[in-house]
Amino acid sequence: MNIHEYQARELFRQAGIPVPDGEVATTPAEVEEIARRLGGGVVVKAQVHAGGRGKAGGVKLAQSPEEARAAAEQILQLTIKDLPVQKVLVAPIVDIASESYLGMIMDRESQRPVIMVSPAGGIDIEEVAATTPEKIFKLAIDPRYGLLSHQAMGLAFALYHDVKQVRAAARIMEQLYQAFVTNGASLAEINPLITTSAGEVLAIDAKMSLDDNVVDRRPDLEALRDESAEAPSEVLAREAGLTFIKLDGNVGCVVNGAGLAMATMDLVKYYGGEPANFLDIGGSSNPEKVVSALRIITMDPNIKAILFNIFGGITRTDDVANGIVAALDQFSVDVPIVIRLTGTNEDEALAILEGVGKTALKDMDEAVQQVVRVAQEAA
Amino acid sequence: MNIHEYQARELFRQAGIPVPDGEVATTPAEVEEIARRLGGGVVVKAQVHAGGRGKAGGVKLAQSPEEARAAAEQILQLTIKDLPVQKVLVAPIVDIASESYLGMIMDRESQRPVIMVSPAGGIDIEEVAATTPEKIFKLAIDPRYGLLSHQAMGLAFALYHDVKQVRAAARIMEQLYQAFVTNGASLAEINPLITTSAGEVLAIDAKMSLDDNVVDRRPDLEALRDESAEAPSEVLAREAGLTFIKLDGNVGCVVNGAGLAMATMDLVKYYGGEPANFLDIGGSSNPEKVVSALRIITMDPNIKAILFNIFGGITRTDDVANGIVAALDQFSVDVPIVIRLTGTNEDEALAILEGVGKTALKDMDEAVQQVVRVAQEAA
Amino acid sequence: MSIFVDRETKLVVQGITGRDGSFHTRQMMEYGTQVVAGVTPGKGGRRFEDAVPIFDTVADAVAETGADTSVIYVPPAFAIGAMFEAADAGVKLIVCITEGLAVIDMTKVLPFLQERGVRLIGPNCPGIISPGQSKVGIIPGNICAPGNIGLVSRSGTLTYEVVDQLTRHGLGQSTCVGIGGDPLIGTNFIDCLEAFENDPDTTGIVMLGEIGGTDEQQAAEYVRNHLTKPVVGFIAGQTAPPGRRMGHAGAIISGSSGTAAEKMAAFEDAGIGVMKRPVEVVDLLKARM
Amino acid sequence: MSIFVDRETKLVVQGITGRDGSFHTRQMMEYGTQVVAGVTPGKGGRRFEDAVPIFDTVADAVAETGADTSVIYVPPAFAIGAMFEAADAGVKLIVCITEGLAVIDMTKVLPFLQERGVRLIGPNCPGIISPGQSKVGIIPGNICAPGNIGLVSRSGTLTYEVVDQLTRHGLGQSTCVGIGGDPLIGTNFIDCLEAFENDPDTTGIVMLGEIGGTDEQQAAEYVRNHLTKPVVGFIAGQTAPPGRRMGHAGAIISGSSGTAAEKMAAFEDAGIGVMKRPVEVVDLLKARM
Repeated sequence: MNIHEYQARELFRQAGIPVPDGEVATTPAEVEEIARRLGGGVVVKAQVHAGGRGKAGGVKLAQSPEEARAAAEQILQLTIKDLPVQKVLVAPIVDIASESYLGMIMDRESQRPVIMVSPAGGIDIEEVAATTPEKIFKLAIDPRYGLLSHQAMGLAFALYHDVKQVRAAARIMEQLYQAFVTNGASLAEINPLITTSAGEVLAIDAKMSLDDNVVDRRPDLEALRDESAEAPSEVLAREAGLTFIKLDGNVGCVVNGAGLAMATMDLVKYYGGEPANFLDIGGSSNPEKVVSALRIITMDPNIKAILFNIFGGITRTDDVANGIVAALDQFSVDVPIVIRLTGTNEDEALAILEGVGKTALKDMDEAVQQVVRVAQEAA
Repeated sequence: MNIHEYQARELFRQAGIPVPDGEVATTPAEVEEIARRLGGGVVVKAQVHAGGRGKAGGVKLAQSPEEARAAAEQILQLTIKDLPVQKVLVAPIVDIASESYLGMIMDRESQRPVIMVSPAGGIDIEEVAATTPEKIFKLAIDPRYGLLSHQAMGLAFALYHDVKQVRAAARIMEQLYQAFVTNGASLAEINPLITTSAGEVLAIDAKMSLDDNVVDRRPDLEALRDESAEAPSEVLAREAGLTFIKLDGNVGCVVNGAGLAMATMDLVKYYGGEPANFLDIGGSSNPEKVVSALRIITMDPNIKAILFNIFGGITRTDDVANGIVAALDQFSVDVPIVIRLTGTNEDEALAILEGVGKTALKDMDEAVQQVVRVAQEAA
Repeated sequence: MSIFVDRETKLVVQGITGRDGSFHTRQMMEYGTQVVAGVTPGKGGRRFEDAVPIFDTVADAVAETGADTSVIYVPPAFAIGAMFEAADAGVKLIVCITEGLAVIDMTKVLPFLQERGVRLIGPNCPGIISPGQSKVGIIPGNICAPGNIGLVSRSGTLTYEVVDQLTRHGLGQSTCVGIGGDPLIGTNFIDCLEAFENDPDTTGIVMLGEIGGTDEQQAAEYVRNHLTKPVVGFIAGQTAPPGRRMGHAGAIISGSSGTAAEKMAAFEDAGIGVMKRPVEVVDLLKARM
Repeated sequence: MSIFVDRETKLVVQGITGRDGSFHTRQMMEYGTQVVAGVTPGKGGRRFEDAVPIFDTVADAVAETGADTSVIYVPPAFAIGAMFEAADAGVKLIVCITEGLAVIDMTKVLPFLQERGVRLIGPNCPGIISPGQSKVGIIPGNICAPGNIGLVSRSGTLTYEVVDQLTRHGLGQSTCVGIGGDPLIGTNFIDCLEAFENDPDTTGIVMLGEIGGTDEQQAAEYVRNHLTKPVVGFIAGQTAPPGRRMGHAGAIISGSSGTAAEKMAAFEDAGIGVMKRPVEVVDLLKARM
């Protein structure tokens, strides 16, 4: 789960990382009031789950409360990478002497959190990584010992020469690691980590992505979810325990397992169709999930046909059949449904479907060809 | 540093361990008031840094506030193992279905914290350890991973059969480990860990010893120190950064290093004298420490002679000589001082002492013989 | 022959009395897997299906039955602890079916297993089956057949799809391993490729990958340098929407965006036969064997 | 010959610019120890006494100078970190002079060192000296002389006392090791006894113990079973007041109260010559060699 900058700042602050003051607002009037309270110049920053905000006009400097209000008026009308800006962060302008990069990510290869720093921080860090990788310093952290102070110091010496700044940066790295571990992050970034002309080391930006499996068990993190930034159908799906991503096609797909779901979409496309969604009903399915899945898929007016592709393992195909029957009982589905069903308890499943006059195919390739055909006929 | 039961209870509570209510008091009137507030029967327990309180009459049950007051009157007059009882803990009587033992200690051999449990808890646990060691279950905890849940469960199954009690006890073990690590304990004990007839698992007693090196850096732990339970000279010594234990002899000893200090005392005894104290001025001594050492030693009216035994390594003998000169300048010392001084900067040291008309020996055996002789002459 | 599990495998089931655990234990027993013990704290002393002794701890189960492999069906909140417990009890292989584990918790478990030389398959995986010998996990036994194809997959149900194709066309399997789709897993493609290369009864290999990460690229490199046996592969997610970007750090650390196109190109470069559809597995394999 | 340090030892001093560090570095240099580098964060690039290069990190120091041994003089708050750093930088021996370390922190450092095969002497110890070759720590060089007696001690100044006796009576030393008096230490009596037994130039061994713990009893057992060379020993604290009891657990875990009498009896039983006074060391040794 991605969280907003203002939320990541708060998690960083809880870990002790020095972050300048700042408040979040949803209206230009609030922004003006905050700017007045903070005094001096402020920066107004769009809070959306997208990178490249600066280049999209989502970050503006203002020298007065009135200017801040005007900036907020503009920013709150923006849509950045399809996401309408609904909130802005207002923070004092900080006098910047140098910009560095500090990031942490869960690394598949070393199977550890990896910390990365670069003295060449700021908006062009990806460029730095691509063209001058020797300016990026990385270290895999042994979770049994955590980020050790000498490791943080060694990385901090790559950023600064002044030993006070080195110690301050090392401390921030240790705090970032704490924030990372405590909140089950998959990514945490401070870009830029700056020094002021007075020599202070501060975190000016804050980015964090959290492990959904940690968010699930932590109400405090779950509370950070911004549902206004998601499609309503995706919110519904998550509440029903389904993994769902809406797409632009017309063939609705209900599949068990992410890999099979993707392969199903690939095959729809292969046979000339366009998938309307990714939907994984998960492993231990129960009939209720299938009902929710059908309800969510049929919310999409573009849908011309629906494909069930179920290969039962831990998923029992009779559960799925029962779910289809229950759904058809609760609401009408106006488009044709092609059912492919095989594996655990398939005989029971076929009997259940037959009971309501439905049939099912056993072959995936055949089922996909059929659903593409009926969708095209209906279009 | 040993802390009182009521303090250990509080640290246990902070870690989440279920401990019955209870309050500490210094007068019988307070005890009566607490007992009234708690309602029902209470137990009144002496708070002294000594074991065997029960056998010494320091633990009494009371069925009414008046009885509690009477019990407190008796207990607050006791002296247990030379320690006058100044505080009592008042806690509700808990209905006990079974008593187990749960302890944790920093183990030199495995170089890890070791957790120990026994289903045969209560006051006779040492007897159990001696006669039926197979009833004590131990596990060395790998500090890289902490106490793992299955390890705690495995030990808890040695105590209980009911899985709810097993889970409760395992949780308490994990919490005890947290309390142990967080507070730098060398020992933490719950004896007894009880079950009530309702099936609850509770910590009824609480004992904890803390690592002095951790206490030194933690004001919250330093605040737990009960100076009223120490000899005033020992309090003074600690404040001066000296390690000092008062004894009953008449030869005052000022030595650098614990091993040499003990060997010096052994040698005093060997030659027929009686050491008046153990005193280690530590490694990086400075003259001020030597002044404090002399001040503290001369507080003891039994002293007949004083021996300095200094073998300079990291300790510079000139620092010690300067300290002796400074002390003699600040206050008069009425007993003879025998100085043995060798090692780092000894030529400078001898010159400093000569400057005030003092001489020093180079041989420890000779110096000890001399100080024992002069002490006997003075006695 | 086979890899990781065979007819000698003695299995302890962690969570044997749960809904999923009991269902799949029955299936494993029917398949012929030697299920020698089950574990559910508090139910020690009973028997599962009047046959398999249940213990309170894995340590007890191993001591009493000599189990050498564990399969985990416990809920996510207990699965991390279950892996620590199994490794500490001395099993040599752990198969963790449970999904929903926090990655940060996996970073603690993995070195613990490595220190003890314990192999983990999963988590969030369908398990492993050596057809005709032993099934550990949830892969439906009836779609498999003994034979000489080794299969390794990041996916669950997609594995069944492909195994089903193989079996229906007479290509039995030496072993099928579902390594799981989580970011941090115990056994990866390369571990399985190496084992299949060394297994005399495996004559052809199928790899099923997915978008995300760079495991498939590394596996392709390994195939190029170390494998003599024919390999065919598939990457799911060719039409998947662009995944949520992991910020700058994601690009930096992987040096790659992990797209299907990139992975399929790596397969081609390494001489791996690339399947466009699952049904193609049979023809591609037969052409190379 | 000698154990652990010799004329080839290349030393990096952690905390070289501090009060204690600078004083003792000068002493070590005067003694002839190869002090090849110093470390003080923020002072990298300078030189100590116009001679020894100072680095910001131990990693830099090792990379530039090939240091293989580190000695630590930093304050207690930094000493734990200093040990992690030295081990991570690849030195093979760490001598930690600093006292006042939390035991709970030591429990974290020790496995880190073990994983890397790094020997630690200390903490809270006077260090080690192989007379005439190398001195690492604070043992006064002028009281030592090259020779064939190996000495190992839990104490600091008591060590000097005994070494001084040996030297004054013509018994030079192969190596003197102060292992430190803390509850958790890196190198114990047995490690040193084993090394002395294997050192052809050591012909007699002195052990200086203290009350508390059971290390001396275990060492005595080791002497009985593994040593062919003569050993004499001393236990400080024969007249010490009864130590603060460590509660029930202390008695339970040690199975012993660690008194001087008990330890001396263990020495006697193992054939170790027991000194009643430090001065007796010479006669006891001579009688056995």
